[in-house]
Amino acid sequence: MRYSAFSILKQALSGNRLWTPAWREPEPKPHYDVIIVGGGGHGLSTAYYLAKEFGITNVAVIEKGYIGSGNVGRNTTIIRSNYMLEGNNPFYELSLKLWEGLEQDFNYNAMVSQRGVLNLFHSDGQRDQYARRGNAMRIEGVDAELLDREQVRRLAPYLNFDHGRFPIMGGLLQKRGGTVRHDAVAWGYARGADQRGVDIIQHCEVTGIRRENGVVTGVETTKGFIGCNKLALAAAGNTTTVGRMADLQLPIETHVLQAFVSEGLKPVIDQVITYGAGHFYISQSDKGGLVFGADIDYYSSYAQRGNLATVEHTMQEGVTMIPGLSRAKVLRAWGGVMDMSMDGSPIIDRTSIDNLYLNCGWCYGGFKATPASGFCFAHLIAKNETHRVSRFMRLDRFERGYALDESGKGPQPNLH
Amino acid sequence: MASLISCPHCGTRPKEEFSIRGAVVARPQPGAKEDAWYRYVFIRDNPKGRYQEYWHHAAGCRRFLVVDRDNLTHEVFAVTDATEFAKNAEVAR
Amino acid sequence: MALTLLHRHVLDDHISGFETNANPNHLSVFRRPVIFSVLAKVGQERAVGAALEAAADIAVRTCAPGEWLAVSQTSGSETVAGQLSAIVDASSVDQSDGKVLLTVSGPSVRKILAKCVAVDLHPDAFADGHSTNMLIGHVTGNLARTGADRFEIIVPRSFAGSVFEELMEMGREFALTAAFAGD
Amino acid sequence: MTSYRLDSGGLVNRSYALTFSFDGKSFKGLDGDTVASALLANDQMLMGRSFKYHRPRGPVTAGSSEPNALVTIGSGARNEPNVRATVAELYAGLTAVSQNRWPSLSFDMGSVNSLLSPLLGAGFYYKTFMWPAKFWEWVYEPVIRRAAGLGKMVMEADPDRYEKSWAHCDLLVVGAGPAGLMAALTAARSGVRVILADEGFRFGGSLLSENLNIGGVSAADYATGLIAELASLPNVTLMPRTTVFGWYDDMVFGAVERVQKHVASPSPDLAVERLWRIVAKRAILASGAEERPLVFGGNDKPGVMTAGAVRTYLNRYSVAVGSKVAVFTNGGSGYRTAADLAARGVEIAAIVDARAASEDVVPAGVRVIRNGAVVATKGRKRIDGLVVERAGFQEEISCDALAMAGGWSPIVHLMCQRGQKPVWSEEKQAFMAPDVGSAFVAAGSAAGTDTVSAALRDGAAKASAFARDLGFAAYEANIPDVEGEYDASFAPLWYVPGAKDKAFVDFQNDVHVSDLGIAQREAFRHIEHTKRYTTAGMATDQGKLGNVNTIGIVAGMRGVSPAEIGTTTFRPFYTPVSFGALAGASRGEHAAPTRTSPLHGWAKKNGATFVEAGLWYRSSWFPKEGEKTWRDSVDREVRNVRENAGLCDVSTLGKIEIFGANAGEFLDRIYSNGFLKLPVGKARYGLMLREDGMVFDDGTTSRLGPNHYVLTTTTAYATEVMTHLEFASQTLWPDLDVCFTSVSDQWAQMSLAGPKARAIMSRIVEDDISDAAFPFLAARTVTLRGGLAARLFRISFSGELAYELAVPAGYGEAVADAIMEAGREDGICAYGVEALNVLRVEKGFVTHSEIDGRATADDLGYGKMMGMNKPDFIGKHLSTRFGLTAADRLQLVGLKPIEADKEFKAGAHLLKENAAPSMASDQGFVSSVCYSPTLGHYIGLAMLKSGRERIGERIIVWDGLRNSEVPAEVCAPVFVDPGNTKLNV
Ligand SMILES: Cc1cc2nc3c(=O)[nH]c(=O)nc-3n(C[C@H](O)[C@H](O)[C@H](O)COP(=O)(O)OP(=O)(O)OC[C@H]3O[C@@H](n4cnc5c(N)ncnc54)[C@H](O)[C@@H]3O)c2cc1C
Ligand SMILES: NC(=O)c1ccc[n+]([C@@H]2O[C@H](COP(=O)([O-])OP(=O)(O)OC[C@H]3O[C@@H](n4cnc5c(N)ncnc54)[C@H](O)[C@@H]3O)[C@@H](O)[C@H]2O)c1
Ligand SMILES: Cc1cc2nc3c(=O)[nH]c(=O)nc-3n(C[C@H](O)[C@H](O)[C@H](O)COP(=O)(O)O)c2cc1C
Ligand SMILES: [Zn+2]
Repeated sequence: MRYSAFSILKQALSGNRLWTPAWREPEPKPHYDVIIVGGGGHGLSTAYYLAKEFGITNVAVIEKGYIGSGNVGRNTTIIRSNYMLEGNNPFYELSLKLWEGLEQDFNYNAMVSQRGVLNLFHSDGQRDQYARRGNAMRIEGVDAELLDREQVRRLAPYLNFDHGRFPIMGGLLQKRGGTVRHDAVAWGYARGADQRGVDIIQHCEVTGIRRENGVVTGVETTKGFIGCNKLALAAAGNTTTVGRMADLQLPIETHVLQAFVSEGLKPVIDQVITYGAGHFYISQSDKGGLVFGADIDYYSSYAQRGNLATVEHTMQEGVTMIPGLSRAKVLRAWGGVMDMSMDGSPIIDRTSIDNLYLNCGWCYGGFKATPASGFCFAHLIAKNETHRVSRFMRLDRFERGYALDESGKGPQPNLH
Repeated sequence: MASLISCPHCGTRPKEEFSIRGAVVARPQPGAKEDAWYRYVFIRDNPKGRYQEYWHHAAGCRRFLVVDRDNLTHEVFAVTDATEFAKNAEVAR
Repeated sequence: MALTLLHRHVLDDHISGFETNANPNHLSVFRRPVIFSVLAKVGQERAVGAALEAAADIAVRTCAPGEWLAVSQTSGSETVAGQLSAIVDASSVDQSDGKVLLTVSGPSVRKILAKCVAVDLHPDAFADGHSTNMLIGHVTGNLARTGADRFEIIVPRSFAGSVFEELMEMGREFALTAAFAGD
Repeated sequence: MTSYRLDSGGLVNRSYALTFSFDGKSFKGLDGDTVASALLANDQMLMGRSFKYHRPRGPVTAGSSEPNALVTIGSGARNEPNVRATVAELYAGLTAVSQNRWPSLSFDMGSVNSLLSPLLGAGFYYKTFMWPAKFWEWVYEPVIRRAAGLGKMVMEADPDRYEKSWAHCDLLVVGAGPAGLMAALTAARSGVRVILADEGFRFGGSLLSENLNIGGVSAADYATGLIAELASLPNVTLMPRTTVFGWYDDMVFGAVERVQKHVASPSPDLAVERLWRIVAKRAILASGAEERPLVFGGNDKPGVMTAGAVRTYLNRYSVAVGSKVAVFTNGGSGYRTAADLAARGVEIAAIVDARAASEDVVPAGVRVIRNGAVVATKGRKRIDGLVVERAGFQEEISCDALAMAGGWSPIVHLMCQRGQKPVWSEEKQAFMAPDVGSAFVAAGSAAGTDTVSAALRDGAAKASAFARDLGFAAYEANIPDVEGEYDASFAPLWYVPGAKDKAFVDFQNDVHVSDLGIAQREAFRHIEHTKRYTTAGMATDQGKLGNVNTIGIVAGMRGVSPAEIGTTTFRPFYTPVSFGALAGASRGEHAAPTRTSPLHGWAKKNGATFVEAGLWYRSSWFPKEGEKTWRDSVDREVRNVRENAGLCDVSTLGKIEIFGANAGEFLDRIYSNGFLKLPVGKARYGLMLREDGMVFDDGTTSRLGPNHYVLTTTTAYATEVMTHLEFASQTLWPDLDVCFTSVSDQWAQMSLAGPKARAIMSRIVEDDISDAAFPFLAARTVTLRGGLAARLFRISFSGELAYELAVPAGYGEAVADAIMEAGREDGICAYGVEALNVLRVEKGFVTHSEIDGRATADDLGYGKMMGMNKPDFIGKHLSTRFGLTAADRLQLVGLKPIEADKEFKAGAHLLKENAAPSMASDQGFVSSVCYSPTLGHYIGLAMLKSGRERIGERIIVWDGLRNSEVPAEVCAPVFVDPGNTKLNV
């Protein structure tokens, strides 16, 4: 069913009784051309683009829980393309462009909201780093502005400008950055993929990968064996677990990141704002909740819940950046398990097994990548050829000495 | 675990006192092949379940501890001084 | 030309202005205690520890296996240095200027410290004479119990102002006062 | 239509009236009231508006699960939005304002949404607002955002104090109702260290609301007795007004105490809220049970509330919620409510019982409609009647309040926060606490007991089991007889079909039964999908009232048991917690501890401008009279150092004292360059790598004795380097005989640099420091005139003849003063980190602007410092990878503007002349820039692709961000005295 103003009106008149399922709930077929493991943003967008751009529709997305139950449904929804390195920037810019046309593309309102992403800086050294990043964006034609303190004050007068120790000196603004309604991304891609014939199979866990003569022939699941010609992994925090089923050994550690939402409040924070003297980031949803987060919990964890010390630390940074938050109340805290890579950048690549494809290492920045990740991964799966903008996201880059290390922290994943 | 760690030297302490370094992996011998070094530095077992991780008691004894725990339930099985742990591992090898 | 050099305590600026009459809950700062770090050679921790315990006029604070602070309020630093250098397999280094020593005492001392440290200070869990490194007001320091309602804190000099202010802030509810010992 | 205060009874202090205001109107309440009970006593039932449809709402509960009666309390910077009127403790002068309405609570324009509601069903926004494409950002979203949220924040700095505290106990009891009180007492009498916390301002839980006799006294008096006994025990800590909001790993509980939220002007000596981290060996959850609303058409109107809430207002606050109250029930709670109301003289309109029959006692003269159901409510801002359906016939009943009793749900929230899900019980028709191991159990009605006597017994039993378990001799509590209990059993009724008006499951978010239907039809069938699609359970009350009904209804629609549907995930916080409480005192300037250098006083005296650098306050420049900008000062400082001498505080460098027979070997493995052969009395510059071959930190290390070194780190990496050394010695090479400790704080360290440095230093130091006696890189203990022992290093970060002098910290200021005095005739000046930076850029020394974690030693021009002949050092083995040795790596170079008056900035990129800007044509970036007063123009250090072979090339310094393009010449990264003639004098 196509959504339109007319469809809404028609439904309203009939008591909203005639809405049809947004996707089918099929039983798995015995065999698919492509099986994608993981019904998160990346798995679903991959399926969508495989069908839409490359005409490959005999595809199944296999999800152990409900679609969107992973990180796509639990992130702070920030999208931006303010990256510094050549291996990252053009990729995220493609993603941002795809976000910009997404609603029309898949006939679903994911509420892409380009409210601007503002990164504050607090010292000369930090300004220089941001300038380097901003120039990397501009050199590639991506929008970026370096604001001084007064320009920042005009955008966000409630920030703590009086701070003697970590004064706000200015900010790097990407106006085209913003937020997207996270769940709707999963649902929109799922619906779009389903309409084009993709089977979305929920509550089905992949428990094994079957190989014959060195190639993958299918997956064992809690709903039985399902065959395939090509297998694509997009299991985010669980990548290692799934990868191990095919003896992949990966430069990934799984960590938990928490996110938070406040009670509903009348709009006060217009942009996405990040704190440079710490690691706090915040925006306000269209519903009025302040959505925010900060550092990861630092220890390896597959549990989707976090630690109180990190919660407190997050609030300290929040109140330090925005003193007026002090009397607002935090409603809910949750965690997501992320595939932290050894250089903080993702991997979209083939593997040593010919028909096994890998998409992982998104750390806590993969939501913004969802469209481009799906697009490039679909490209790779369909054509067996790396898309230009993802050519640096190779699996062998660590071995060859080509780490994509935006933060310069080196091979300690919990520092990225 | 995760809220409190029982340091074998200092007693029970909150997470705030520690910094966490990641998986316990043995450093190759100096003469090892480049591949061994690559694996040591970049490749992680990253199991779901029982896991050994370095926690540095930064605000206490400043010893590296090996925390042996389940990273799904966060149950801790043992906390050992890293030197001690290395010695035991040596013996085991 | 001989230089006359004045020694300054880092808390000189912080303490001025406080009530000089001590309340029941009180913080004392010691002007010039002698404090040495003592490090044992690997494998000799126990022997060095025992020798330290035996040293006269030295209070021993545990930092880590094989690492202690030797504190003396009565001996001079040469004396202490001499005593320590006599201990086999130990290295020691003067930290008298690098550490600040204070004590907090009074009926509410545990309630005040509960706002600054995570460790259970119930006498069953932290007995008289016990000492250990821990976070004290967001700074790594050494805390020792020196009486039923009395604790000694040793923190790095550069952080001392910060720790002092935090202790005073947390003690406000209990009318905590502060002064240099002997002032 | 009235609700009103009864003449007697209740737990309010009638001799103490409190004046407060609501929406600007003045009201009187009593000490012991909540805002809600006081408003009800004044017949103010309308307290809020719902989120989406702006429907008028009154309180539906008398507790912390309230979804409707949210108000903003306080004014100015003390403004606090979304306070539950049902728990807010009344105080004199309190000001409350209603929310989410315009222009007023009783006339709210937003309520037109109600008319549009057929268009605004679950998920409507995903299906619309897409045309034309640009309209989302320009039109639709701004409109939606304007409607968003409930309360308003003022965004001013909070004037109040917050703090945090740790607490430790053997047993934490959450909830001080009958189960919790008895549990705490039993444990405490056994000798267990107990903490008892309750979110209420008065302990007693349901004992304060129920009309019972316990051991011959009223339930409230019985509670008072228990509390007094507990308060007398030294091993008990009572924490009223304290919500335990979260259960974390290792039996750590988060709790927030509202210390001064109930006073008009908080004392500045106390926090207003205190965050507790409670470490418990065992815990008992005695949090009670929540009464479920019934789901029928118009169940959200003001005047409809849970039966338990009606009893609480009646018995505790002495407020009748109406003058003619109807009851709609599926169990005993409705009958008990009617009985309590009748006993206090309140008229009962009728009891509508969904069941065919029951044994409940019917109060005399009250009509019971069995097999009946409320299908509609009449009235708008307060109900004035009901439509009851029975056997197909409808009847209107007039009333001004309705007590609904839909059964009980144990409050198991905390036990479900660590991954375990509650378990459906067919017998109890409720989700019960999961088994979370033996350290944490539920007791009382949180564990499914129905009566006070059972709660008392259960609390006692669970506490004595824990006491035994912890090694105490268990104490047998005396459980008195309870008179007047009722049968609280019920028969489930998930919703009443045939409603004309909406039947709500989530009041605040306006989710009604047909939304749940849409979700099922559209494939959002998993309960998490249902939640996310309809927003049921996502409001500020987190579905405390509605979630179980949602599950029951969805189960009904699907024809399965609620067990099969399951619950959504329980998460902290049990009730919302302020940022302020969670942040505590560590905020603003106190967000992190500060460090001051031993030379802080000296710098202040010399007029320093300070800058924060890694917690330190560092002196950045020293303005003199007449200097208008920082550049004036910095230029002067630099020139003065190059011409005369300057003194700079370098105390913030990390200093590590290293001992042991293998100390040299250890350093040899830590640094990329060699340290084994460093002579005693000498310093050497060293480079540390990470294991992946990138440069980690640099600094000088001096050998003070055969087995004794002192190592310095950069200020920024002092902690990291210390940790790195500890990691290496403890885990990699525990067999090396080496030990070390930080002495960063022991030494005040100052750099005296400039051609006149030696002349000045000789006036301070007794030892011979001539070039012959104390050559470049000498490092020794010296004696200052007057006898003080100090450490002197001949090292230079400026290219000038320079010394670093370290003295015990307490003498730092005095020694610095003395040096300034000694250097006065030679024109000494104080210089700060800005001048230090200029001096080092002029000499091409790198800092963490260049060592950015992506640079190899070779990139920085230190290829020769890679001791590849050494068998091992950290970073050696991966440093030869292809990508780390590729010819097109970024390498350190210098940059000079072609036109000397042109300025460029750090952060600019480099482009070949005439190249179009793009990432692919990007040649590198500018890492450090300064104006060189020595040369009279800007200079820069840059990382340039294959830089070293491009010396002499013209390049464009491209700064699109700041609209500048400056042609520059690539040069060697040493601008001043490349032959080091000034060093070796
Ligand atoms: C708290 C938090 C905040 C974040 N904030 C941002 C942000 O602001 N901006 C941003 O860009 N990024 C952010 N991220 C990162 C981003 O959410 C992730 O990088 C991204 O969502 C990962 O891709 P995904 O959507 O495909 O993952 P997921 O949604 O996690 O999808 C992976 C799916 O695989 C399924 N799966 C795993 N194993 C199996 C199996 N064996 N069989 C079947 N299915 C399986 C999982 O159930 C899951 O649904 C954040 C992450 C977190 C946790
Ligand atoms: N089926 C039933 O469960 C049922 C039915 C009818 C009546 N009851 C009544 O319920 C009562 C049971 O007594 P009880 O002691 O189990 O419960 P209770 O309701 O008397 O006490 C629970 C207390 O816990 C507090 N609390 C809850 N969560 C908290 C948290 N996170 N932090 C701090 N405090 C918290 C509440 O404020 C309350 O005071 C009896 O009066 C019984 O008659 C139960
Ligand atoms: C951007 C965003 C906004 C959210 N807003 C709310 C909210 O208003 N109310 C709410 O209860 N939860 C909100 N959540 C949290 C979800 O309820 C849920 O906790 C989260 O998606 C993780 O799922 P889980 O808790 O089921 O594991 C939000 C989550 C995200 C990612
Ligand atoms: Zn320790």
